[in-house]
Amino acid sequence: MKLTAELAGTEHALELERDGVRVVATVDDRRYEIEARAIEPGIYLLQAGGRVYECRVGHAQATSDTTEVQIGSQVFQIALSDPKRLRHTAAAGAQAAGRAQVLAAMPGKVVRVIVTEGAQVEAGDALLVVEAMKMQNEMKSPKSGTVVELHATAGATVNAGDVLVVVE
Amino acid sequence: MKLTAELAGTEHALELERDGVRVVATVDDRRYEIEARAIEPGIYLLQAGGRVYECRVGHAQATSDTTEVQIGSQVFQIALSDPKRLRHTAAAGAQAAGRAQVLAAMPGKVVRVIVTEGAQVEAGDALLVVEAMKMQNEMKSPKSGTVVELHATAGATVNAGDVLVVVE
Amino acid sequence: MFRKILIANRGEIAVRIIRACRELHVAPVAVYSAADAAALHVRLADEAYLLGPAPSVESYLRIDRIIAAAKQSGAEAVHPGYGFLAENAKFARAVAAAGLTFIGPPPDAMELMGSKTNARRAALAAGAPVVPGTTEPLPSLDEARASAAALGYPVMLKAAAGGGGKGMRLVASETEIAAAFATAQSEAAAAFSDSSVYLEKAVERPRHIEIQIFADTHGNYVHLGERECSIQRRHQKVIEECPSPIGDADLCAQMGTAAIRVARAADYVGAGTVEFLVSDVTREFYFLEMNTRLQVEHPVTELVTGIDLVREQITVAAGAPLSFTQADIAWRGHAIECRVYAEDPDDNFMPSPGRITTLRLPQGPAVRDDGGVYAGAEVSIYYDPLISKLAVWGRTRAEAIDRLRRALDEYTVGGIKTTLSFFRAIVRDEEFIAARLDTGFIARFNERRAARPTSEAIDPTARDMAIIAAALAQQTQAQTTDGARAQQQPVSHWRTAGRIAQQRGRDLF
Amino acid sequence: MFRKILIANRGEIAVRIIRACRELHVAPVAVYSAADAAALHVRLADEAYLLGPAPSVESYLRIDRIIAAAKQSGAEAVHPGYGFLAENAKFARAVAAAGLTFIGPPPDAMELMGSKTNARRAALAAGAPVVPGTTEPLPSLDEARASAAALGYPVMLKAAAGGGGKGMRLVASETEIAAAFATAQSEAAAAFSDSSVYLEKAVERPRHIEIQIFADTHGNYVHLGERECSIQRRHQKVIEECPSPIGDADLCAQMGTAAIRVARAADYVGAGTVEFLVSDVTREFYFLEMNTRLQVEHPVTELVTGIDLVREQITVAAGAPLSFTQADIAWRGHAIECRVYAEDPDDNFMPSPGRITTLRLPQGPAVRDDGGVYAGAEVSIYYDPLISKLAVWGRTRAEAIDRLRRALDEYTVGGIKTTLSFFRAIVRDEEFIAARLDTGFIARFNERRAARPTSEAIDPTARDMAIIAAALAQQTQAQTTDGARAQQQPVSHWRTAGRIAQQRGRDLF
Repeated sequence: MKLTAELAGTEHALELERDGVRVVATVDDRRYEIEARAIEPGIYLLQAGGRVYECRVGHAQATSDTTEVQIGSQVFQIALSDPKRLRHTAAAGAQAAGRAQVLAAMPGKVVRVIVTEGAQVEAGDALLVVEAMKMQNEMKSPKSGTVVELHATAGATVNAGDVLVVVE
Repeated sequence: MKLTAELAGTEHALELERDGVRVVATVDDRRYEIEARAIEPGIYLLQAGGRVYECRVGHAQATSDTTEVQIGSQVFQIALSDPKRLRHTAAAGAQAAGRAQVLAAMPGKVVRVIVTEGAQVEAGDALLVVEAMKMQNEMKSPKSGTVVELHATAGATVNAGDVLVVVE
Repeated sequence: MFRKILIANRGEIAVRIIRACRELHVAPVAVYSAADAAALHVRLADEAYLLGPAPSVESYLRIDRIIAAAKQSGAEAVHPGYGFLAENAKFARAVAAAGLTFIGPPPDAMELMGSKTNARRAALAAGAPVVPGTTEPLPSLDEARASAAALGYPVMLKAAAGGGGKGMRLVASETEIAAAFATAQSEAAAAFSDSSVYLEKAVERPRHIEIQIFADTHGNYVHLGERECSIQRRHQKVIEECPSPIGDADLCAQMGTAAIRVARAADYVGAGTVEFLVSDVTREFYFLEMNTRLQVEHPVTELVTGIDLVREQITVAAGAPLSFTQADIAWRGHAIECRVYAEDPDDNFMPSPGRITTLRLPQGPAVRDDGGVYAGAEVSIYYDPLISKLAVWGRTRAEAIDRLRRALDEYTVGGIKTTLSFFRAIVRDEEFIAARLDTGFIARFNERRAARPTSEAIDPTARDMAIIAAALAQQTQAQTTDGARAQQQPVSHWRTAGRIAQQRGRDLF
Repeated sequence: MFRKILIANRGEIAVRIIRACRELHVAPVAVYSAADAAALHVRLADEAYLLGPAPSVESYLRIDRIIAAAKQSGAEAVHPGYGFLAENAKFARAVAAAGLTFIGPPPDAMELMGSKTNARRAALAAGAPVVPGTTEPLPSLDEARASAAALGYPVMLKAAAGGGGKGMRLVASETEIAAAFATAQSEAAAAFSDSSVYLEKAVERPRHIEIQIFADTHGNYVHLGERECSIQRRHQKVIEECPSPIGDADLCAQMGTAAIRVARAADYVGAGTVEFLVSDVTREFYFLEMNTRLQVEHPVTELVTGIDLVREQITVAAGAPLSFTQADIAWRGHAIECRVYAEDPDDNFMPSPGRITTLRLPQGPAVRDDGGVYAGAEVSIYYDPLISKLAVWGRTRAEAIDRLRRALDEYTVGGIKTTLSFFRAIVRDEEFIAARLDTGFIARFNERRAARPTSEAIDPTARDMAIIAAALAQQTQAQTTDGARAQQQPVSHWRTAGRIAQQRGRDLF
């Protein structure tokens, strides 16, 4: 199995073979002979050369496609992709060509819409306020430009990933 | 569904119907309307008339066919059977007609055999010693009689449920 | 003593109160919203009554339904926890009118302290210094602008009716006041059903230090020492300590005396907290507000004094005298609490609702976790994202930090983001270890983190192992189309229950 | 300080030591047998080395392999825990010969106290009273018979080399001595590789009370008070308390002084325990033995004194002076520990090995669990069945019992039998609550339980709900032939890992 892992902005090539608890893996040019056990749901115990790595593997949040791995105090955010397949295209249209989408990061309720369609905004300007878990969060414009789309109305419920505003 | 539940030597008739979280059950002549949820593996949350019963359902030990249910500080050992099917025959031959089997209750090692085949024993006499988990346990005769079968030798490994001695 | 108590709350504080009830041989009665039918506080109670749909205005804030449930269950008293109706005098009066005991202070004391402007006046009258500012709700933006100009920026906007950082905004200059005023009013309205806000002068390098007080119905007043609560984000505490590492026994004794004076002035009964702002520069202290309830951070006081504050709340409400005098109280060692929130510390502490897929709690010496969730539980969008309080104790602050670091590394919450990773960085931070604390701590901490090269702390072999573990997990998934889960464990009949439920959809169970 | 320590043990005590290492910034190195490849102590360590097959003589008792692992890892010290090689002077010497520090007393002190007969002589010489009996191993059954007749029945047979109740037998009359002598010798040989046993007169209504002592390499000797350990089955402790509810401060002070005298006589260094037998009738006390190691029941002393005994063992071994003086030690409140064994208390405490299917640990105020297992872990037949120590603290013994009752009801271990149900009955027992304790407690407790009608305590509705829950669980199972397990949880890719592993058989993972 060959994979590419992206982590903190750097890509790592991964090759991996396994036979029972024995795993042979090469990350970039580093070769590891490992004993790997799935000991609890989401918990992989890896041992290599006497060292123990108890890897607690979980999802990152719903809006993200990375895997989160915790080893002791260290947390790694890893995005895996198969180099044989086409690379993921960037999320459709987002951030492309001077357009910036403001997405709901979690389910919540729009309590106030500050801008109107067609308004000129500066980067950092408050666009709208979304309440979730009893906290009101100001959503700010990621860039300066014009509000070309506005899909939020006060009182509306939004889901994670909904496009709320597009600034161009 | 109709079942018979044996608990502390008493049999209880059980009738049970469910529809989603709603369960209607009759135990003997007591009728319950219940909300039941499987909230964690082995944990059933039952609510009836305001009362909450967090039932922690587990196996009893390997050598037993009862289900163990813990509610707070109370533990119930329950053997369920389907009255439409033939009743379980008593474990083959055990305790029947003046014969008594001595079974290994857990995996272990025979460290000493005290009796020989054909020996006369009193109820409570030590028959053999089995070691498990670093403790030596004397297995005693459940009745007075003659040792008619002896399947244990010193040093042998035994599994839970193995017949070690038969006294008649 | 009561035989049965209804707990008008949810989450970790409801669980905490259930534990105190159990220890007192009192039957705990839970209430819950539709979103909480399988919540931990329901599981652990003897009885549980559905209040209504998920939104708290339709459930946990429904005074009528809560009292109906109490009457139906035969409970003799109601514990409000904190948040929701805990500081609502109307609720306390309704409970009393129904012939039940409210486990909390008298409604008059709640009302006096519930309005921050009245509380400021009462504190001044009792001889406790207050931060300069208005004592009146601001009727309009214009008046807010005028008051702020008179005090001089920076100023602090605060909700008159509430606490917990909700409706609170620091305003650095006049350009910010319009937006801040609107947001503070709106948050105050949402959180406390009262949009009134007022203004105070911001204090220089402020530390937030509070005094735990306790009073009984026999006229006894004691204080249980201070708590340092300066580490805050969005004006909400995230780490609390007892005692304060400010290490100024005189100052803390003065605050203790002032706190008791304020409590006496309010004819207070039960557990309460008097919050002070202390300037780390001048060592002057100012009365901020009195919280007429148990605090989230009560465990650190419990760990250092050995006194169970919730148990004491219940026995005092039942009419017993305090089980200790001021002279009995001894402070031993140092305790630190971390509030484990379902929030993403790497994304400005945005709430992170969702299902908790794995949960491993730290165990062992001098570690205490007061949680309200379990593996499989859903953290919903409807309520405060606090899922647990992790508290540790040590003979010294250094020992407590050692223990906290160890406990945080053991702690795992899978499926949602939490503030645990943030705390893991804090306990390794030199400024935290040196106890250079004030309410600007987190802002400075974030700057320090941003300035440090990210590669510095990374163990490259651990990173490679993490990549391999992620690949093993993904590979395994790619080979199955079935989402069922299993373990090393052998087949056992009762483990399959949930699987069937899942296949049929959640309505079965 | 050490940078790396190898822990020559397994299970809950290895985990306890790993936690102390973490708190001291020391890297913990585990060793394990083939049966323990996925054990908790391996998971939590930085490094782990396989010693050999499951039987302890081929793994945890292999001095050569343990020292090789220590050298390979670069560890500077070895902590033996308790059991296995903890009281083996040969091991301590081999560790020192390899240039490593043994975290424990000097081998000479271990040797002196390791032989009970030598220890009795040393205690007598130091002025501590001993129980009348032989001080020599009994070479034959005939000599045992003669000695017993001379002392007068009942007498106690004990292993010369060991503790923990192994090789110990009460002999009520001459008809029992032959079988008891053979069993005691055989158990002693299996447990300690030394079949020597000796005889003592049995003391009237004996209480087992022990003194925790500590000494450093600078000549400082302190005692940390007593522990009551009278509640025993098969001469092995199951519940321990600190302080002793005997409530005789003079007596305990005398034992403290005697314990320090014994420790000084042995030139002791580190943590040790001097065990006394106290007649509840005459209040006379007798030196029993000195355990030259940490005790299973150390948490109760830690809870009451606030001192971390394992941390102190490590710093003292590194050459630091004790971090406290005798005058610094303050005892606060009351602590109780329950040993959670994988045993069936309804079947004469027969071991109950197997896989732990569910594990829910109690949390909240003043509850501490020191465990060595997790949900999915296998309790094997090869080792001691102790899976965890549950300890609680309260201001008073009554408060501690309240808390223990609550914690025990929260605690769930599924898949195996444990002593938890036994403890749940004990904390509700009037004699226990009244603290009428001696080593005959469990026998009398069992008689009280047997005499009570079983129906007495049963809530019939709870019983019916238990039947319904059992039926729901069984019904669900009957509708599937697949043993996979699931939860309410949505499908998530990493949860499927174990399932695949299971489908392919355990050799995959």
